[in-house]
Amino acid sequence: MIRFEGVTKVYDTITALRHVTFTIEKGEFVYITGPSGAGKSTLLKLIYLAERPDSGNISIAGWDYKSLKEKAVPYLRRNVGVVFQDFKLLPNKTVYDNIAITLRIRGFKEREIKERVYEALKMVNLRHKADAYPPTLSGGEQQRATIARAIVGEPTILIADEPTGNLDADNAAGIMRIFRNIHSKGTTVVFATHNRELFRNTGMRVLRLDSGNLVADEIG
Amino acid sequence: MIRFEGVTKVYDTITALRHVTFTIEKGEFVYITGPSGAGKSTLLKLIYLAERPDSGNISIAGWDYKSLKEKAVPYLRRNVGVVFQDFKLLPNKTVYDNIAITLRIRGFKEREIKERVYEALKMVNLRHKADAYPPTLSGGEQQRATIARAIVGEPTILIADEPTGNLDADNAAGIMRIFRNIHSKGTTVVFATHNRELFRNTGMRVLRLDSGNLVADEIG
Amino acid sequence: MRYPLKVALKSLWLERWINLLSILSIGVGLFILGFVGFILYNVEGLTKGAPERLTITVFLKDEIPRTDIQRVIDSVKKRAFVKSVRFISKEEALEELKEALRESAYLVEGIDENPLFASLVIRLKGDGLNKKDLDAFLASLRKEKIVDEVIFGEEVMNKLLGVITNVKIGVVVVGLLFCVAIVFICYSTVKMLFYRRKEEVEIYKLLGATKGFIRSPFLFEGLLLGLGGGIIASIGNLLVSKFLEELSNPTLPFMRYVVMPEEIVILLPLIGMTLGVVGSAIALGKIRY
Amino acid sequence: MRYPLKVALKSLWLERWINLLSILSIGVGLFILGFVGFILYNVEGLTKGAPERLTITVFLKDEIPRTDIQRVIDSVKKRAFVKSVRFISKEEALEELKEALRESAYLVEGIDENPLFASLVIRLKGDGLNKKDLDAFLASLRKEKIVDEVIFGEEVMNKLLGVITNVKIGVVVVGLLFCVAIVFICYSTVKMLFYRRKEEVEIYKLLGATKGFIRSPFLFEGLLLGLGGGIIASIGNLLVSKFLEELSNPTLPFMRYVVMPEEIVILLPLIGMTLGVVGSAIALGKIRY
Ligand SMILES: Nc1ncnc2c1ncn2[C@@H]1O[C@H](COP(=O)(O)OP(=O)(O)OP(=O)(O)O)[C@@H](O)[C@H]1O
Ligand SMILES: Nc1ncnc2c1ncn2[C@@H]1O[C@H](COP(=O)(O)OP(=O)(O)OP(=O)(O)O)[C@@H](O)[C@H]1O
Ligand SMILES: [Mg+2]
Ligand SMILES: [Mg+2]
Repeated sequence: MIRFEGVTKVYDTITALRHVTFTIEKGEFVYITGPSGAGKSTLLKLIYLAERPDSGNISIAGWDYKSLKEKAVPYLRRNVGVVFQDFKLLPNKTVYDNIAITLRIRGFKEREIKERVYEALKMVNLRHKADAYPPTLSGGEQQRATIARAIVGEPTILIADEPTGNLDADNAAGIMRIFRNIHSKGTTVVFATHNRELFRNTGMRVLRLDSGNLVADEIG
Repeated sequence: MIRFEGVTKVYDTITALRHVTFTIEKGEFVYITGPSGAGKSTLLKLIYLAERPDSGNISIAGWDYKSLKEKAVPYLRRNVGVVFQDFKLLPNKTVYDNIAITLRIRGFKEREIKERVYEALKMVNLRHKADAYPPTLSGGEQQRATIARAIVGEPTILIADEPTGNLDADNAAGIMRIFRNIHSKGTTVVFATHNRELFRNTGMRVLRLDSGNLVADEIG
Repeated sequence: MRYPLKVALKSLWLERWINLLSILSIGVGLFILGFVGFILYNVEGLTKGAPERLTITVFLKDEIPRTDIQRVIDSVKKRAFVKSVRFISKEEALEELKEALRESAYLVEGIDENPLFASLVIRLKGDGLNKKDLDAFLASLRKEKIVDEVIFGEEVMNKLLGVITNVKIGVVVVGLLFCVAIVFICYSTVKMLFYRRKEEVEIYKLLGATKGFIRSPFLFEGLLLGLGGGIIASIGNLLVSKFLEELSNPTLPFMRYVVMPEEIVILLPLIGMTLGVVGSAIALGKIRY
Repeated sequence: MRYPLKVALKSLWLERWINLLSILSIGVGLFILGFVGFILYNVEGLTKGAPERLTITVFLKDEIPRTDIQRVIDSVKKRAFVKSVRFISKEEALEELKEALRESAYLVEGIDENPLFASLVIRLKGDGLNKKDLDAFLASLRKEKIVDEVIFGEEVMNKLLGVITNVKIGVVVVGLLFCVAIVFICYSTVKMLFYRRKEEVEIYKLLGATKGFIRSPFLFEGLLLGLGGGIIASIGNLLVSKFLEELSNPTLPFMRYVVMPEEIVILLPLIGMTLGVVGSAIALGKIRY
């Protein structure tokens, strides 16, 4: 599903990723971990095409990035749901509209959009904030809105960057249940976190990064 | 040092804090905890005057908010260092300038500013990112820059809103050491978090909020 | 089409104050543009009228049959740039001289023989007049057997034609300069509005929106801003031109025809719309995924 | 003072493109403002000159001693609005008539007694002329014993004075309208720049900055933007006026004095600075902690 082959990404003087190679099969649930600044977010950005590798090759869902046409990019992105570390919510749209936008982009009918958005909001425990604007939400509420937006499109790949950093244990557990549920339906999940508690003894695969190097590919 | 008396804060239809009463003595280290949306950030915002209570009374360092003159507000704020949950870094200033601004506001000399800023950056392990702009930092790096800004002014009250949400265990432990160190020098620390690990068995005081109510005042 | 329009309206409403500001900015810009057009139109009208006041006087030889004179008059009348031809007989000329001398008319009272000549007074039209045709016409007049002398302030005429051309060039140059300036103001107004939206566009892209989907609400927004500005400009120009008309009509004889051309009133909103859309498109720039 | 200036410069540089855009916007606005001033100045100059061409003709009685005439001439010359007085004797008048009749001069050739009058031709200055003084002057002339008749196109004069007043009112009204428009464009340019900074101001406040500390870099920034725009406007106006001068001088006799007043060139950067600072202050609004 996702294949990195000797991928290197350099920002100015910093090598955020150095010759990283791995493969994630369809339907896997993989944790990405490592200390702050290790390159976790950079790795995820390469998957959802927010950044381009400086060298090496990436292929996603059979698409080779080198031969990918510019025009195909949005359609590929629609298969990838992303929980951004910095949320990236539109401050001047309600929570409802922020989530609905993902479906509007895909040309869904407003009726179906309504149904799906409310369902997603219920899953993340945020039904009561549908009409609020992001700046009036608490940190955890914003995070949950972002998660709802990522899952509402039923993507084939779900990418989550530190999705529980602002959440208390109960809410975090709830979110983890959602992710496992979505995974059980066949979705490939890539989950970046530095919270070892989340993958300890889960038996899931863990990729460990340190200073841009892939230092371990183990079972949590 | 900090006294809340029957403080209530209402946003539109949501009661973010309901008749909250507590006192924090000078030099205490107090954790504020509770689930997402419980009102933790709201409580902190009331302390650093980003919000005004709808009823009840607050006094900080002997200043009664009701009788506080508008003109005194910035001077009071200079005694309070804040780690904001959403960082609030200026995107168009370097990390160095973002931190230095706190001292410039106070009229420090550039020489001393330089010394102090680099010291603070070293403490949070971010010396190498002094000239970077916040949007190019990783989530955890942004969080550490925010912490450096909060402590650089040597405030008498240090307020931290979820300061380790984006940090791995090692960095988080480092940050906790810094907070304890600052606390040991006599600074009052108010620390909001939902990570129970941080205060479990520390013997520190924990204020627990739930849906705007102060439900527990216990020892962690 | 309904969705982008809805989004555009919502976003316009959400930031209504800053949008009102840019509508007004664009409005002011277009108003000035319209006003320049208005001045151009009226200057054109004024200068057009000027040469009309110029006349050619053709002195005729004595004792020529009326039929010959009529033949010349007819041929002159055929010229496109001739407005009117008037025949003045010797007697009429004398009357006119007496008239001109007024109180000293007794000077010519006692004279028996009329010493004056019969003449043709030819008035020229203002438009469609050029120097070459005019020179040819004068030459042909001088060749006529019945003509004694042709008096025409050729120098004055040439000078005037030169002045008109220069005034026109000046007005057009200044007008163009204004247009460029105004287009620039509109562009930068729109640009600044969208500068704040860079992040929004970024997010749309990451969610898998196509370029068209991203652009359309912005283009609608630009269109509506421009349209609003254009309507304001039209109203403003109508009011100002009404005011100037009222001011000029009773007192400024040479500006009696100050008039707001309808085209401007209709054109301004259209220009505004075009500008808004084009400005938005440029402001958005090339979207790369 | 050094710190806010440094911050202002840094922030201007960091967002140099958008700032260039607003400098240019303000520059364009001020350019138009200056150009309106330039037109006003020259229209004023033009209309000032017009009444100069008007003359009063005073016909004198026959056989008066030169000394009496000289006395009247002297008293007339004292009037502030009189430009020149010229005495025309009977003989000179006859010469002039002959001149005027030209080819028909023989008409008056044989006349023995000169039937014409001696006269004074009084030319008026354009500035400082008003109807009341003029009427008083005419009345006093008529009262003089040596004066036979005073001929002055009073109606024409009144009309002309009315026209001048109206043209001036028109130009001033339109000019003011333009000024308001331009100030508005500058204001909204600055406002839009600061709209994007709302959050920045919010953060400064939370860090304990005083109002002065928050404001000063923004005010400096506004000042520099306005100054930049003003300088551009000055340069633009100088170039355009040079161009118009070149265009007008050889061919437009009535605009021979098209000139860019120095005041405008100096004033524009000053207006720009003021506008920038005031615009920034208004755009920042009242800062509440
Ligand atoms: N746009 C950029 N320009 C320059 N440097 C960048 C940019 N983005 C990231 N970096 C740097 O690349 C390194 C890796 O960043 P990345 O965001 O991938 O870290 P991370 O593992 O997600 O850390 P965290 O847990 O703190 O979020 C960091 O040192 C960061 O400062
Ligand atoms: N400006 C605002 N306008 C309206 N509602 C608000 C505003 N700020 C906060 N709220 C609401 O008040 C409640 C408490 O918010 P607060 O930010 O204090 O929660 P929190 O305990 O910090 O949660 P988290 O752990 O998720 O950060 C939430 O329901 C939130 O949506
Ligand atoms: Mg990250
Ligand atoms: Mg919070």
